Amino acid sequence: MSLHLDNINTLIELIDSGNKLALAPDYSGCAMKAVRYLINHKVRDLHLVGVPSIGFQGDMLIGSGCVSTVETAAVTIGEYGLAPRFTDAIKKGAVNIIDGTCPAIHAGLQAAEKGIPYMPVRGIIGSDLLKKREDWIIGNNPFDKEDSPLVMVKAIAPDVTLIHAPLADREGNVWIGVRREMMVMAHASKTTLVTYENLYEGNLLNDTNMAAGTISSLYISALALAKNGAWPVGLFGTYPADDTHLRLYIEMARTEDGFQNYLSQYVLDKEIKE
Amino acid sequence: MSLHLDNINTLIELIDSGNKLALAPDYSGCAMKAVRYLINHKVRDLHLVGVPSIGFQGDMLIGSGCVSTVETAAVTIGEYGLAPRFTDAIKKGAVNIIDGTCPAIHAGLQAAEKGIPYMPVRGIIGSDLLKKREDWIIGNNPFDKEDSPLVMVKAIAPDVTLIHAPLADREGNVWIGVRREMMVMAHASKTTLVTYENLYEGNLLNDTNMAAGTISSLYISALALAKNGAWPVGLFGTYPADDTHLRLYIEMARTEDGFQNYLSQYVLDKEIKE
Amino acid sequence: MNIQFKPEELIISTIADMLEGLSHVAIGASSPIPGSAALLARAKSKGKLRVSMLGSEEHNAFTNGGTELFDCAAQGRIDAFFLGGGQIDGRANINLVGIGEYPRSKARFPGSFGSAYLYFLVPRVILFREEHTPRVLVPKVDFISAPGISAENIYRPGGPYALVTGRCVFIFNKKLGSFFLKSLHPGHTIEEVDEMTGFTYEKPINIPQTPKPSAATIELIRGLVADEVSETYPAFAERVFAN
Amino acid sequence: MNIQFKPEELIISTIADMLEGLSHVAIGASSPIPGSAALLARAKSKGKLRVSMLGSEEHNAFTNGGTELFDCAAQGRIDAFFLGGGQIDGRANINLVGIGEYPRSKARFPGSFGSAYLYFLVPRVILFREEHTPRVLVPKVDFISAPGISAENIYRPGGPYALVTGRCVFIFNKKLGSFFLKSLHPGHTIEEVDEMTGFTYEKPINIPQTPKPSAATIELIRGLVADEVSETYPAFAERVFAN
Repeated sequence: MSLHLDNINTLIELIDSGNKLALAPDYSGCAMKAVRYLINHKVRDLHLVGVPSIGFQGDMLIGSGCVSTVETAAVTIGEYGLAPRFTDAIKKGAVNIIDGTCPAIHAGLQAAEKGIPYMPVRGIIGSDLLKKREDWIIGNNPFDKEDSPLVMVKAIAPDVTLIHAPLADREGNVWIGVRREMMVMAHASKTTLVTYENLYEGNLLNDTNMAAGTISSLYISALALAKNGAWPVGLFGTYPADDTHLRLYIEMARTEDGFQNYLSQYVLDKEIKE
Repeated sequence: MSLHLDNINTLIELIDSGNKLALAPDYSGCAMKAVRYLINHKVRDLHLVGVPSIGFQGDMLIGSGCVSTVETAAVTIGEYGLAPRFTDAIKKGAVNIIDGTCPAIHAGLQAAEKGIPYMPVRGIIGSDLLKKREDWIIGNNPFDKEDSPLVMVKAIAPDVTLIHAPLADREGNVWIGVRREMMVMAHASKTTLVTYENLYEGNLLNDTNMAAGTISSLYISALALAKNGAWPVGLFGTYPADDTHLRLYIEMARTEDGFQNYLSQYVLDKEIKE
Repeated sequence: MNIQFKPEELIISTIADMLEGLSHVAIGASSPIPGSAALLARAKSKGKLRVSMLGSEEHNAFTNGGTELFDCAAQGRIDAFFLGGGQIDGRANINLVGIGEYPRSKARFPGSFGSAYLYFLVPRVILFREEHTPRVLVPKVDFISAPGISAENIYRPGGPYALVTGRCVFIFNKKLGSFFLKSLHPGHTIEEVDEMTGFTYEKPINIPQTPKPSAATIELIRGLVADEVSETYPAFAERVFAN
Repeated sequence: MNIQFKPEELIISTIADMLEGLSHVAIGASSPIPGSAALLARAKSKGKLRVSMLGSEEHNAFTNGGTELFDCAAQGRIDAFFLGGGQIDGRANINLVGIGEYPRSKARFPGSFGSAYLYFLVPRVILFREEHTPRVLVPKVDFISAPGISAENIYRPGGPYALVTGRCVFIFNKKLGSFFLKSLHPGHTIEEVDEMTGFTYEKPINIPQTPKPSAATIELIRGLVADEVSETYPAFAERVFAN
């Protein structure tokens, strides 16, 4: 029953054009290496879900033409500035944006996790976000008619979650520590694909301390080892971001041509040959 | 900002008569020693919430006349048989029972955790449980009028959660490992009181492995060391139940007189002098 | 060849057969026989079947607290579960609450646990109650903890599949909303089952016998299964499997 | 005594004063100045103030994933939070989405993050934007990520408290739904603020100067705070606090 695949290529083949693909923000577990494979695979029409935001991987996928829709609370590359390919795609209308807010994205995923059609969320009312969302409806508190209306957020069930984790074991259990949103993503998604930094010797669930931060293999569809798999983004508790490379990306991705140069230098056909 | 109290007595004084008190089942973290103090304090009219069921501590509190309402998916002492004082109290109508089902209790607490008035839950419809609950209302899926009706469970916000944990540190952080329902209890409750088995040297949040199973001191109102604090029930990963003593309890608690004998032998004025 | 086996071993083997080909079976509290059956099915599946057993450390992959079993079922990741009942009726309604007028039950059971939910969401719910008497198998339960059947508009991917007792195996027919006697355990008769069953049920003209466990199965039960189940149910393992 | 200080230090000290007496302040992404202010307030409170800072390992007690900050706010356990905005208007509406027609914004910002929620639930939301120009402080935002005020029937324990810029401090008057100029930073004039502010606001006849940080405060900022904030914002700490 091994879920382990020999290489990232085989893993990435489990993602189809048109899939709703959930991704983590830069400070969490980004499977950047797998994303480079994905770009090489020329997957199209992805509906990205940022949980609750996305960074470099989102910008790269958008720039590579893999994405038709971005559903997120933000596309942010933090202190580096604005996400260049995302900003450009918005200006050109090249990508459909579904603007959300962090707690509503978490609530939508938790609804899918629980198999319920929606989850009520406080706040939001009066925000222009609400005007553009057919998957948010204003409802009432059935226990108190005097209470404030509140937003009902439709469940978000991604086809695929793709993440990078510090550790996985031979059984396919994946350690994510306090980055618990990745557990919710796995629970809510039909398919969960994981690249991992290091193999954990033994069973993560048999160590009481590790178990508390582990996603059971029950929710993992397939996984593959990827050394330095989050590069150039950092991996929590493991290594920091490659600041120099990220600044280089920002510089190059400022223009369409520059981005294409970046792709040919660092992405296209590179990973396949590794 | 130390939340640590010198003794369990002071901790227990934070529980008032009439409080809605959330407790864990026998296989999770039961603060049995603190419960014996509570009985000595002659607290009355407690509204117990079993998350999602309760065992020996529930039976003892009911038998001691501390409880007016029990809200739970079950009162169970597992293989030992039926909970004798609970069964007797039901027969006599001495206690108000609010029968629930596990996922609805979890959903109610999660609603309180999220500050939302209710949470939708699948199933339940057609169960007689529904007939007796004013805090469950049948609603609809606002995104699909053809979809099945579903139960909306009102938020459950306990006044106090009382639990026993294997570890706590000097900052007041509490380690509960995979017994995550205790974290939800703490988040949902106004006051969370903890007894703990062992002091953890250092800060639980500074150890990446431990942090994943830790409730932050942010949610802990006060805590006190209680060696063997779950006895005679077991504590997960720490010690097993005292089978002999539990069988003795069952035997003695079969009758009202026998239970009073048990109290005077093992509970009344005992702990105070320890 | 006449193999000697205990009544529990027959039931374990019978239930295990119902789990063949499944991916994930969950076991609730106080369920040594269903637990043993699941572990037997797992052994026969060569590890393909995952078993999540409450109270076990070895067979429990849940790391998200009390809510995970229920979320997992809602996600469609649990294929089979077991429920019992202080009373079970011919419509597969189960009563885990009490006998007599509610709430002042004259006999009170522990409570409904997760039944009112899992009975709706797990595709193959196997009812198991060793005691097969008119006291347990009643025409109509006094309190419906969880209903056997639901109206068509109710979301219900799950429901009753079979009822296994100490005397026989019933299969639940969802269309008819009633039980069908599938087989009698060796040594039990149709007259006895008729007499001891409080509800009406369908039956074939020739009633088969519940298949006896093979020698290989018995060996597996007494070896691997006995060993594995003793982690969670030491007293049960000692009583049933010790020579 | 004339103490030399940087503009950032004045703002840090000013914001820290707004956090006095609180129990728990949370800091979102990319917020070195609010983060420094919170750490300063914490130092002054002798540890009574808890700071939860996104990106920090030392000042982050969240162990329940991305949802915890929002749940925690809903529980009433967060007293203050900071928001910015590509545009902020005189009703304290903030725009984190973009300039021009939505969705094809001619200038697109990252997005609304948690603003549409936290602005409702955290009692004391301090708006902070160093750039104080008519481009940022506009009569009306092009897109309301989160509204400054809500109808009476809307559940809203939280909302805007103040707006701190590189030039001055505004206090938000919830009843009137408008900003009140509280003080001008040293070296800045009312004429300048009038000219650089796109929205109308109330002001007193005599406008006080924003209090300068004391020598003790400056020492604390350059010592403990600089050290602590450098864990999360090393580049900022290097630029502002290094001699």
